[in-house]
Amino acid sequence: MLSFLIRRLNLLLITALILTIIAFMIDRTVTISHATTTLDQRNYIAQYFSYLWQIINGNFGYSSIDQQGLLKRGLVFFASTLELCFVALLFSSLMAIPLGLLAGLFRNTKLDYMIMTIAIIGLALPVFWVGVMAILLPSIGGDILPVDGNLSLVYDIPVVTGFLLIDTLLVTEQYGFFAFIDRVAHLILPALVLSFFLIAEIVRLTRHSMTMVMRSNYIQTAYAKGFSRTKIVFTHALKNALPPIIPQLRLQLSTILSFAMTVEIVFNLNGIGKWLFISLKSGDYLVLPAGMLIITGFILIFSIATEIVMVLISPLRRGSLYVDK
Amino acid sequence: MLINNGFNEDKIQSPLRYIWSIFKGKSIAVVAMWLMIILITTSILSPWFMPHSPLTQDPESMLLPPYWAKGGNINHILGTDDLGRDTLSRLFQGLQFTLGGALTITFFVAFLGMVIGAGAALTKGVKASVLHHLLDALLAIPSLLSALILITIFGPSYTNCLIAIGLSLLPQFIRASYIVIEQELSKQYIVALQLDGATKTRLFRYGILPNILEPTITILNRLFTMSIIEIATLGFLGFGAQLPQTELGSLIANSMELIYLSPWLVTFPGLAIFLVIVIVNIFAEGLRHAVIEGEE
Amino acid sequence: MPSLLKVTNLCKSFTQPSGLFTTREKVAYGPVSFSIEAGQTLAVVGESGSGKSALVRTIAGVLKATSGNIFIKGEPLESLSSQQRCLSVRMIFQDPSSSLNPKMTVGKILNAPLELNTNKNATERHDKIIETLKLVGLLPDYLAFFPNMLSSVQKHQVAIARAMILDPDIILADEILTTLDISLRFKIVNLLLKIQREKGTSYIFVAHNMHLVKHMSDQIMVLHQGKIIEKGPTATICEHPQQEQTKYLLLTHQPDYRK
Amino acid sequence: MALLDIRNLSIDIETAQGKIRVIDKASLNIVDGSIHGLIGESGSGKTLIAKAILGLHNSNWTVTADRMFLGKTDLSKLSQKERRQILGTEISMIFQEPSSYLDPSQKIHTQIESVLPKKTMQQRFRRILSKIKRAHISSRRLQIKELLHKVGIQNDVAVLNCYPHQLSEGVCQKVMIAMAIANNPRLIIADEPTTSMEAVTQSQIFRLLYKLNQLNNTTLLILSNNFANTSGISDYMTLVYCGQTVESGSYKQIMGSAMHPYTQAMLKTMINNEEIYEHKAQLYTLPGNIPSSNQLPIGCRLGPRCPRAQRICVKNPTLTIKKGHSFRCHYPIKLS
Repeated sequence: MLSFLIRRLNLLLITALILTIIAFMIDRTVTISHATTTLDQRNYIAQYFSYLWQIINGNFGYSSIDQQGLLKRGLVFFASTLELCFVALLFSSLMAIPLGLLAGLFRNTKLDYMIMTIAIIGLALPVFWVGVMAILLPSIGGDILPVDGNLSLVYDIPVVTGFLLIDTLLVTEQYGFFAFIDRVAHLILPALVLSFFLIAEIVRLTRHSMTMVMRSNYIQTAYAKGFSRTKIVFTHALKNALPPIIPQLRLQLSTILSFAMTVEIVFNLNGIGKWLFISLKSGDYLVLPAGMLIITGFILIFSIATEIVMVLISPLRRGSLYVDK
Repeated sequence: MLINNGFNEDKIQSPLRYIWSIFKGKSIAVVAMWLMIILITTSILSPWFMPHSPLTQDPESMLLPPYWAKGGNINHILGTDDLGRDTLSRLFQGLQFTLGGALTITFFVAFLGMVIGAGAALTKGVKASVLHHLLDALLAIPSLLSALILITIFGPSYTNCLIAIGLSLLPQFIRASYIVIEQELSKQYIVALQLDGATKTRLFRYGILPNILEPTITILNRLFTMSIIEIATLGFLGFGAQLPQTELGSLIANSMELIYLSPWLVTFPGLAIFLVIVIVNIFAEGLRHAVIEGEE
Repeated sequence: MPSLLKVTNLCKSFTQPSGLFTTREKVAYGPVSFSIEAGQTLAVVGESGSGKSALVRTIAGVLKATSGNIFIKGEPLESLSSQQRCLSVRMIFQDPSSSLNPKMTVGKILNAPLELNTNKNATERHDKIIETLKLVGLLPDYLAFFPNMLSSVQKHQVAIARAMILDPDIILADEILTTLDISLRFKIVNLLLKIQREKGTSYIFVAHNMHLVKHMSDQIMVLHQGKIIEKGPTATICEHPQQEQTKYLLLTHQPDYRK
Repeated sequence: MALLDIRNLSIDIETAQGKIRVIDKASLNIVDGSIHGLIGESGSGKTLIAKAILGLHNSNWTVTADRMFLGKTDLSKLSQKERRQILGTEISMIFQEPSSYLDPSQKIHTQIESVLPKKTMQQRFRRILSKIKRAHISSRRLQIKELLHKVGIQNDVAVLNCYPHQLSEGVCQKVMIAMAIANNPRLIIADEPTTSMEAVTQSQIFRLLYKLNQLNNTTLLILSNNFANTSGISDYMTLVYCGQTVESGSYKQIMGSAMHPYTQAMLKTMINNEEIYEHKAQLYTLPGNIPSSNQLPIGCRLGPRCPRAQRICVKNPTLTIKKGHSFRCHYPIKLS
C-alpha cells in the first residue's frame, strides 16, 4: 500500500513540475508582453528555479491592482467555486444516478429513451445561456431567488475556511441562521444551472455501467439462485455498477470546473472564474499562472485521492495492488 | 415452422456498406443527418439568398418581434435587433462562425490527435511516457482556463479563439485516441499483422483504423459538441469573435441589455446552439448504433 | 547439415516493478535448448504457467528473448531479415476469431503476408491464395467472405491458410485446439497431418490433450516452471515417463472413477 | 422413476432474420438419483435446454413443450414467483468459468450465506435466547463451514474471506458447487463445469460431482461438449445435434449399441490408450460442417453430413424407444 502511494505521489510530482514550468512560461510571456515589472536579465533556467522556489514558499506573486497576495485571494475564490461544484454535484447525483440506473435496467424501452432524451437535452443546452435565461426571465428565477453575488451585502462574514456555507454557520451568534439561508438561496440557481450538464453526464455513465453489470455472468448466477430482480439489483448490481462511475467522472472534473467558471461569470458569483475574468479585463495578468496552479493543483490532488478511494472500496483493484507487490 | 433458407446465402457487403444499410433503417438518425447537411449548406450559402444582410441597419424597424408575435413583420421572420438588423440573417451569420469554427476545430484536432495518439501508441518507451506526463499535466487545465491563457497571450480574436479551443481540446482527444489505439494494439490480429512484417502505416491503415470506428465516432461527437459550446462561451465572454463579426455566443452577449425589451434576441441564438448540438448528437448516436449492430 | 531449428540456452524474463524503484526479474522460461528436424512435430506440454506459450511466442518473434540464440538452418535468427523469417517460421494464433481482422475479407487477410514478403505480382498472389485455400479445404468462394461469416472451423482453416501461404518450414501453433469441440478438433488435426504429409512442414505445438499429443507428435518436451524436465520421442515419454510431473500429466487423462 | 420429464420441447427465438427454431422437439428423461450427460457440440443448444428448464429465458423466446415436469410440478405452468422458489431449492445450476459467475465485489462468505435458507422467526428467537445464555451456536457459520468441507475446501476460513478473483478457477467452481448444494436440491444442472480448466482440476471437479451423486443421491445433469470426459461418469446420456436430441440411453446402451450415426461418430472421438488409430493417421470425422443456426437443413438436421442419409431423411424422424433407449433416425445402425 505504502509503495503504491509513494509511486503515485512520484507521478504527481512530475506532473506538478510540468505544470509549474507551464505556469512559469505563462508568467514570463505575460510579463514580457505587458511589461508590468522590470525584466529579469538572468537566463531562463535560473529564473525558473527562483520562480519554483517562490511557488514552494507559497508566493504566487501579487496582484498588480491591489497588491494582495494572489495565493490567498485565489484560494478563497476557489473555495467558493468548489462549493458551487459540490452542491451541483450532490444535486445532480441525487437526480441522475437513479435515472441512469433505471435507464440501464430498462434498456431500449420507452423509459430508457425518455431518460436519454433528457440527457441529450442537458448536454446540448449551453450552460451560460441557461444561466442567462434563469436570471433574466423573472418568472423562472430572478425575483424569487437572488441571482447576484455570493451573499447579500448586509452580512459581513469573516473568511475562516473560505467555504461560505461553513463560514456562515460559524457566525450564527451574530446573524442566526439567516446568513446561512441567504447563502443557500444564492447557491440554488447557479447550482441548478450547472447541474444540467452534470446530470446528462452522470446519467450516461450510470446507464452504461449498469448495462454492463446486468449483462455479466454473476447476475445470471443470481437469477439461477432464484433471487428476484429487485433483490439482484440491490445486492449485486448497485455495488458493482456505481464505483466505476467515480473515475469516469473524475476525468470530467476539468470540464465541470470550466462550466462552473462560466456559471460564476453569468451569476456574478465571486469564484475563481469571475476573479480571473475580472482581473484579466482590468489588466492584471499575473492571476493567470496563479489561478492555473491553484486549479490544476486541486485537480491533481483530487485525482490521487479518488484513485486511493477506488483502491480502498473496490476489491478488484485492491487485488491488483497485492499483485504489484 | 422451421425456416430453412439453406441456400439463401447472405449477400456479402463491405463493412462500411453494411453499416450504411443499417443506418438507413434508423429514420430519426437519417433525418438528423439531412438536417445537419441542410444546416451546414444554408449557413454557408446564406449570404446569397438571405433577403437582408446581417449588417444592414434599418432605423424604420427596430426591435421587431418575430412575425407570429404581435407587431411582427413578415419581412423579418425572426424580428430585428435594436439597430434594425434582421435576426434571422444575423443568426445564420452566427451559425456560420460557430458551426464553421466547430467543424474546423474538430477536423484539425481529430487529425492532429489521431496522428499524435497513434504515434505515441505505436512507439513504445520514453517518448510515450513523456507524452503521458505532459498530457496528464495539460488535461488538468480546464479548457476554459487554457483558452483564457492563450487569448491573453495572443489577444482576443476569432482565429485566436479557435486556436485556443483547439489547443485546449487537443490533449483530451490525444488521450482518448491513445487509449483506443492502445486497446486495439493488444488484439491478436494486430500481432499477426506485425508478424507479417507490416509497416506502422499499414498496421494503422488496415489493422487499427477500421476497427476503432465506434469509439472514434463517440470521441468526435464529443469533440464537436464541446467545441460548439466553448466557441459560444468564449464569444459570450467577449474573448471570441470581435465586432462586427457575430457569433452565436457574442450575439447573446450583445443582446443582454435588451432582454426585457426583446427576449427573442437572447432566446433564438441559444435555441440555435441547442438544436445544432441535438441534431449532431442524434446523428452520431445513430451512426454509432449502426456500427455496433454492423459488428455483431 | 544443420538442424532446421535449433534453440540454445534461450531465456525469457519479464521485469516487474516491485517496491519503490526496484524491479524484479520474473523468469518466464529458460534456459531452454532443443532442436527440430524437417517434417517433425514437437509437442510442448506442461501445466499452465510453465512458460510454454511464452516459448512459442519467442520463436515466432512476438516476444524478444532475454538471452540465448535461435538458429534456423544454421543461421542465427537476428541475421535474418523479417521477410526471411516470415518465410521460414509462421505462427497460428490460439483463437482465430480474434486473430483474424474482422474488417478484412479472407482474400485480403491472405494477401497481406504475400504482398509484404514476396515479390509476386497480383495474379500470382491470387493463384497462390486459391491454391492455399484448396490445401486447407476451403472453396475459392470464401475469398470475399468476412471472418464473422465463417464457422469456427472455417476460421481455423483460414488461420492455417494464413500460416501456410508462405510455404514456411516451421509452423508454431499455440493451443489452437483448446477452444474447439472434439469432433472439430479432429478435423483440424487431420488437416495439419495432411499438410505435413504433403508439404513436409515441421510443427511446434502447445497442447493440453495428451491423446492428441500422442497421436500427432514425434517428440515431446515437458516444461515445468520454465525448465525442460523431460524431452524425447513420443513413444518413450508416454510409455516410460521419468518425472513425476510427466506421469501426472499422462495420468489425469484417464478418469479413475469407472463404474 | 423420472425426476425430470421433458417431452417435445421446442424453443423458437425471434431474430432479425425471423423466427428460428433453435431447439426442435427435444426430449429428456432424467432418472432420479442418476448422473445424466447432455452431450453436444457448442451451438447445439444444450445451454438453451438448461435455461428453458430453469425458466431463465429472454422475452424473445417462445418455449413450448408437451410435457415438462420436475417430479410432480409442471414447470411450464409456474408463475415467476413460484419459479424463483424452485430455483436454488429444487434445481440449482453450476456454470463454466466460475470466477466470472461469482460477484466480484462480495466476499465468498456473503455469497454463500445469501443462498442459505431464510431464518425463520423461531430460529431468530432461538438465536436471541442463545445469546442470552451465551451458548455458542453460530449455526450459519457452522453450516457454511460444513458446506465447504463437503466440497473439499479445507482452509474454509481463508477462502470465506476472499474475493472471487483471489481464488483459482478450481476453488471458485467448488464454491459454486457448495452454493448449489446448500439447499439440497433434487437436481443440479452443471453447464460445462470443467471447460477451460486444467486437466488436474477437471478430474478433481468430476470426482467431486461423482461423490455428491453417490453420497447425497443428488441427480446431476451435466452439459458437456466432451464425450470422452463425460461418458466416464454418466449413468445416462443424451446426445444433441443442432437442437435435436438424436439419441438417449444408459451408459451401456450408448457405448455398446449406439444406433445413431452421430453417436457412432462421437464414440470414435474417444482416443483411449488402446490404440485404434495408427500414429499420425487421419482421424474419423463426419464430413461437412455444423450448419449455422439460420441455415439449418430440413428434417433430420444431421442429414447432409450423415454417411447413411437417404431421401427420406428430409423428413424429421420420429422417436423410437426400445427399453429406455431412444433415438431419432430413419436408418439406425442395426446391431450385427
